[in-house]
Amino acid sequence: MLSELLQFLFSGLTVGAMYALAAVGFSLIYSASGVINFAQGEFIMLGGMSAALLVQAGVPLPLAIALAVLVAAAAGLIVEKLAIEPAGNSEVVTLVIITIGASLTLRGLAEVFLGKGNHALPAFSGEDPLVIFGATLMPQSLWVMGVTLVVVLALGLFFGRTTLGKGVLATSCNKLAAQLVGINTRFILLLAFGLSAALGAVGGILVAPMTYTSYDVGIMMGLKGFVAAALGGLGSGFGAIVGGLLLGIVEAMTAGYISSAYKDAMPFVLILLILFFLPQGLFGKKATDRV
Amino acid sequence: ADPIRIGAVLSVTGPAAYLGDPELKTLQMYVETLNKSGGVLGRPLELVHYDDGSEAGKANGFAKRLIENDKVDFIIGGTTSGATMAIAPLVERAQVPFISLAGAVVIVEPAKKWVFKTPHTDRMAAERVFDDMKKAGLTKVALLSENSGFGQSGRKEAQAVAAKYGITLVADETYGPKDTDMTAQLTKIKGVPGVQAVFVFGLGQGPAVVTKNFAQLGIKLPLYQSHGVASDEYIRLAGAAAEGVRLPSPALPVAAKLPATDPQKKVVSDYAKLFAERWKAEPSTFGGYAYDGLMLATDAMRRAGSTDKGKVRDALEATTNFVATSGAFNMSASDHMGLSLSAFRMLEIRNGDWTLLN
Amino acid sequence: MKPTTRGFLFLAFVLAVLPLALTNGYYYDLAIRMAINATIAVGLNLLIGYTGQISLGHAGFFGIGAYASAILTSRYGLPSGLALIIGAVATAGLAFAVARPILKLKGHYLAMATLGLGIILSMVVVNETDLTGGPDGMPVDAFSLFGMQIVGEQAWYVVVVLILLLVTRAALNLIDAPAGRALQAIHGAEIAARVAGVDTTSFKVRVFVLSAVVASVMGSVTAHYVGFLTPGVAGFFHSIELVTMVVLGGMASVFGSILGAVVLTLLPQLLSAFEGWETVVFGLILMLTMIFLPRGILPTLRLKFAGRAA
Amino acid sequence: MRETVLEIRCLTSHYGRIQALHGIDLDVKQGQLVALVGANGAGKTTLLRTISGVQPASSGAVRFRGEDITRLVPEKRVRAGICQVPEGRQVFSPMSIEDNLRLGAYVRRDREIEQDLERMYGIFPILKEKRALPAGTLSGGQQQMLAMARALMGRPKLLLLDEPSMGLAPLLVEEIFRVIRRLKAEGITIFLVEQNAHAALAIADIGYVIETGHTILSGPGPELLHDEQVKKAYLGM
Amino acid sequence: MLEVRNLSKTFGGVKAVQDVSFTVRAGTIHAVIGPNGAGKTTLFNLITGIYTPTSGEILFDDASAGGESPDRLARRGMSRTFQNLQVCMNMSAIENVMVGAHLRLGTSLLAGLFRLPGLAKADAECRDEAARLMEFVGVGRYRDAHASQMSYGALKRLEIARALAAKPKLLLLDEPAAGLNHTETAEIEALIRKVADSGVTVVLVEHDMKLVMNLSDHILVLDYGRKLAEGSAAEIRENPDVIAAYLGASA
Ligand SMILES: Nc1ncnc2c1ncn2[C@@H]1O[C@H](COP(=O)(O)OP(=O)(O)OP(=O)(O)O)[C@@H](O)[C@H]1O
Ligand SMILES: Nc1ncnc2c1ncn2[C@@H]1O[C@H](COP(=O)(O)OP(=O)(O)OP(=O)(O)O)[C@@H](O)[C@H]1O
Ligand SMILES: [Mg+2]
Ligand SMILES: [Mg+2]
Repeated sequence: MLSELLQFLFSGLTVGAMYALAAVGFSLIYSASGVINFAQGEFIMLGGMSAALLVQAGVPLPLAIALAVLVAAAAGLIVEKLAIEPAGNSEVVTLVIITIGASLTLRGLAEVFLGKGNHALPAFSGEDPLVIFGATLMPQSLWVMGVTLVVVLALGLFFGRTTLGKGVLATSCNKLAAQLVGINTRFILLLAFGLSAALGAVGGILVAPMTYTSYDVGIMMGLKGFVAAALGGLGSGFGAIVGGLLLGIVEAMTAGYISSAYKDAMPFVLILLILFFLPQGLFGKKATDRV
Repeated sequence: ADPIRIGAVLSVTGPAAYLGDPELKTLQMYVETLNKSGGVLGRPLELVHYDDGSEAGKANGFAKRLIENDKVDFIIGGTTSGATMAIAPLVERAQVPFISLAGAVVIVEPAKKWVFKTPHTDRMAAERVFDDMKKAGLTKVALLSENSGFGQSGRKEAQAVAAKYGITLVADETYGPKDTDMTAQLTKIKGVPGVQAVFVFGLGQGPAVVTKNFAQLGIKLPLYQSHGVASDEYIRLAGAAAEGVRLPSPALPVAAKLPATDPQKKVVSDYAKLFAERWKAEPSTFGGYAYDGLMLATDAMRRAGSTDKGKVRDALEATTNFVATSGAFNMSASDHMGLSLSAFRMLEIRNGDWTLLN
Repeated sequence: MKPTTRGFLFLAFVLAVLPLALTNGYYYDLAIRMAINATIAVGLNLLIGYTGQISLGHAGFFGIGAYASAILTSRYGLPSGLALIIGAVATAGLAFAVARPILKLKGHYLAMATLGLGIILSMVVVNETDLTGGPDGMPVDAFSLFGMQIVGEQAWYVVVVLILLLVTRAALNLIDAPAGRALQAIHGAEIAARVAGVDTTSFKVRVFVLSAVVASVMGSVTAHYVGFLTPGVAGFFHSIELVTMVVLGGMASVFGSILGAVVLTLLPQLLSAFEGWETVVFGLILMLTMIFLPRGILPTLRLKFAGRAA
Repeated sequence: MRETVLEIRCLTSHYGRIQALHGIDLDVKQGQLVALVGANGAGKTTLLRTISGVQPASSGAVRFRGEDITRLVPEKRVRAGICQVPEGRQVFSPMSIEDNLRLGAYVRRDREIEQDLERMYGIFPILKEKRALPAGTLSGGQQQMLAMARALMGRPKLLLLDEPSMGLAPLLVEEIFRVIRRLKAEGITIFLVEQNAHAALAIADIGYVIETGHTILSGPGPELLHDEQVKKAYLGM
Repeated sequence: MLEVRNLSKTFGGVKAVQDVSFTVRAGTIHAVIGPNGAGKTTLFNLITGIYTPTSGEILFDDASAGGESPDRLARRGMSRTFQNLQVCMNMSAIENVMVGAHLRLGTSLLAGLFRLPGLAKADAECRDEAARLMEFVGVGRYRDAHASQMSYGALKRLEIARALAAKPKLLLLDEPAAGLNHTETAEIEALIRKVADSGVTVVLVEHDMKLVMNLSDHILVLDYGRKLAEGSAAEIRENPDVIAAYLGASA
């Protein structure tokens, strides 16, 4: 019984860590622009796909990883430069639709050039599961969790301690004022997209050994990432982690104890309940504007 | 001469792209091939195809376009059962012969005048698996199906025929087509008292994840998959974990291993070779269904001696012992699929390769 | 004559003469689908464009209508008109029940909650196989009212065009009325609206229910028209598609919504020529439109001609 | 003759098709305090926005210390030393007051930021008291102080003030004008838009009067105070 | 008309308003002054229902008003302007003003959908009236403009027009003269006088002492959320505490 519970928990943590990593990317772009980037999932896909294809082509794993992250980051920069920047001061919904367009374009390009097959990436530390109190955990899960933690801590430092990080936050909350204190808001957006695309790619690469990757994995990862980010509170790195893990665990517990058919619906029931009581998500900041 | 227009509505993108993509490639390739060898009835073939993005509503719209606007002579497609059922009423009304590439039994039961299909039904896949289980003395089976048209149709049929083989389904779990971890479901299955085997019904990467998770959890039960994973990709993705997995499959994956006496040997070998050369990709059994569809259609046209829709339909219904990738087709007024259970081969994965059982 | 009246008459005229250009069933089919989408988009625009409350779950309401019609007529033998009304009432009830807590949320959290609602609804459709046929879908009988069946594209065209005109007229009336102004004020400055006496919660709830009911009715209509339903109609992507119609055509523009629906319905048909590149081209068109016409097609063009400031 | 810091020639600017500035000519010399007065909608804010580069100029030229900056991006102008206290305060609401102030020094790399921070807290003690709170929770006047302090954190060479006394209590208005005089004494060039025309013109070296996008009058500040037209239109006399 | 008893509001640790009591008699002009951050705007937000009081009572027309929603209070005859502009930038200037008249028009959604008779006529009248009001507050030239095209000062006045469009019994103005020059302030002063003369009770927050002293029948001084003093203009002007905390020597 305990081992079962523990196994569900591991399953939830594994999946949850993936969601968390996806959510961090959302949070980052949201922090810089107030936009939910629907193309975030495609960066995840690009990372995983590039790495898998490079490895298949004989490139050593570490190099393949580095190149894949670069590919995704470049895609992020291009999307920002060609689609977000020209849209300039448009309303948020407009930008959101643009990111949907970008997402379709990237997915379509991957479909055309990388094909529709599924691809695997070798696990970083072997395929032998760790057995803990009768439950098993893949070493790759630890990679995912560890990297997620490191990324969130690093981002916490970036936003909390560095001037550039503050500049990113300032840009999202008041672009005009940001310009007036000398922040290069175009560069900030570029940075945010590049960085979150790179982060997305890291996520995509880390999970590829467990989940496989194909041109259309971005849809699901993107959606779950958005959900996790909103659950935890947009713009909060810690919230992204908690949101992601919570999402993963609720899914696993629902599948384990209630009904696997409704495991994807249950998190949303939970989210609706949470949002009714905490309209800013778990760790989101309250709006502070006064009248 | 006027080209013969073959219409196709396929799910080339979206969740069912795994099926629709090789189907389209196959049709394109064989239309080229046929045209090179002089076409059919001395007329070239022209393929008019649309991608329904795996949405039945769109399939319906595109079918209307094929019928009303493109005025096609024949329609192939409906990658999914949903799309097929959305198209069926249109072809019935417009009286256009139609071959579906989807698996559900309802497509041909009861037989509709203008609707035919090439793949084995999901029911046959379930029956084939249960038959194998019965022989091995496995009676308490856990079902794990994908939350997609393919998986749910399979689940329904498996539930329907289990009793016939003396099998009790002791667990009924599902997973999403893009799920990344199925250990929760498998843990639950593992804990079901007396469970003797696990039957997975799904497509693409999901069953591979299940297989890996199966190994991760150290479950020692026999694992059965459906024909949805009958492709080399599955073995590649699941790796060592796939060892010992059994599944029903058309002959295609074991083309090279078929005995020379096998009537299908030539057909499937040729198809596999041509596909691999033309597209630099692994042939897929789903592409095979499209091949069968196109070949049945053109064969019927030849026999009818015209593209008159009614005559082609009648000829199609009269198809006898037409050997294609899925098996030998014997259509009749009541059977618009024409395959028997024996068309499915039981395969097992041994040493990272397919082995033909019995 | 008011510009909106002129616009409406123009629309009515176009819809009246359009059949001349519809030379076969396929073109009729397209026009019907456009009209259906346009009607939903006009309703949704009242919520999104005018009131400023995003919904990523409207396909769920569409799905309720569609499946209510499908299930009640084919499994329980109810008359299709009654089934449509039951679907609409059920949608209204559900929308009303969830609206209050959901519409307290703002921005992306509202998007999240509506998305969740839509996904829960579509999961029900996928999983309740016995009722809905599951992912493989279910057939729907023809629509009949007082023993008369609507058959054939021409008849359907008349029906959906009448509905579209009715909904458009009502929406135009509304935005020109005090209630419509209140909706826009909620979008512009919610606190100011409340201080001016606008019961913002009640207005949001009512317009949410209204747009949901429009979606539901069009769901029923679509179900009978197409004759076959799969869970995709209630799914997330359909919701996104509907929102895209509104934003692409132009937020807070009734005619914009219609245009958006027309463009988004037509586009996949036109793009089928781009074999394999459909997704790419579609994405690019979406992006370019929003970059160069950031307020949506119609309002931006109107601004360009009227020369109003950014 | 002192160096001309800001030189504006025939500057026009549009919002869409609406022209807000119709050829403004204006000079600000090193160390001067120049005041700009005008009715609502005259174009004062637009002029300041154009100088800072957040509103595009349609034609004409803006030169800063002899260099043409008409097409320069805003952040480069800040780097060059042009800081603005914008209309409507524009604080970074969700961020803490201290973060707001530090962001004021965003372009600076020197080590005296901490020192300046303390200086600002010295001038506006309430900001120190609330340093860790989100700026959005401040009262209107407190936000105005924050906006002023934030601009000063940039160590401007040219300070653009858009109604800095708006919403401030009388005592603080005095304080603000004291600060402005002190900044001027420190040699900072100041361009002041102020509705409190009396106070502004009284301390200004030069005053400009702007009406519907045209400069209609200019001269030494105190002199303008006695101009009949100015008296009637802006001083309520 | 308005009675506030022991009203307090705290935000976390910040005591924005503490134990404030005062009465506003019908038909008078009542000013609330005090240093920045004294709690004036918070007081307005409490009275108009935007905040719920932490403790204390508010009586409006002898009936409890504390914690009631803004729209209900509006129904009971309250209207206000904001220190931080709350203008609907998605609408035209005149429509903004017409929103103010919301309660006096048919607000039913159904009536709007079907354009019930009478509605259009009332609406047209409302438009004319709104135009008059815009003229009255001095933004007549923006009659056909979009709100987003107006300057800051013009928007401030537009808010006053919107508040007046409600035909309130009690009008609360938060810094109506901010951003106006002396001449414009004098205009606003005359305008407020006219409004008050028409029988509307006015409560205003303002830092322009000339306007406050000229207009007010009664002045309430807040400091650190507490009542510092209360009285007529003359009394307040002489009050040493008020001079020290707020007015300074020059006033
Ligand atoms: N975003 C905008 N779009 C269109 N017109 C605008 C916009 N902003 C300002 N205007 C117009 O430009 C002119 C100048 O406005 P500006 O804000 O510069 O005036 P101002 O002198 O600062 O007035 P105030 O004292 O009210 O702040 C005004 O006529 C105004 O209506
Ligand atoms: N939502 C809030 N959260 C935290 N503190 C708040 C909040 N609202 C107001 N305060 C604090 O309460 C105090 C009173 O603010 P208020 O806005 O009422 O002042 P005010 O008298 O209107 O000042 P001003 O003249 O500058 O407008 C201020 O110190 C402010 O920081
Ligand atoms: Mg201004
Ligand atoms: Mg205040």
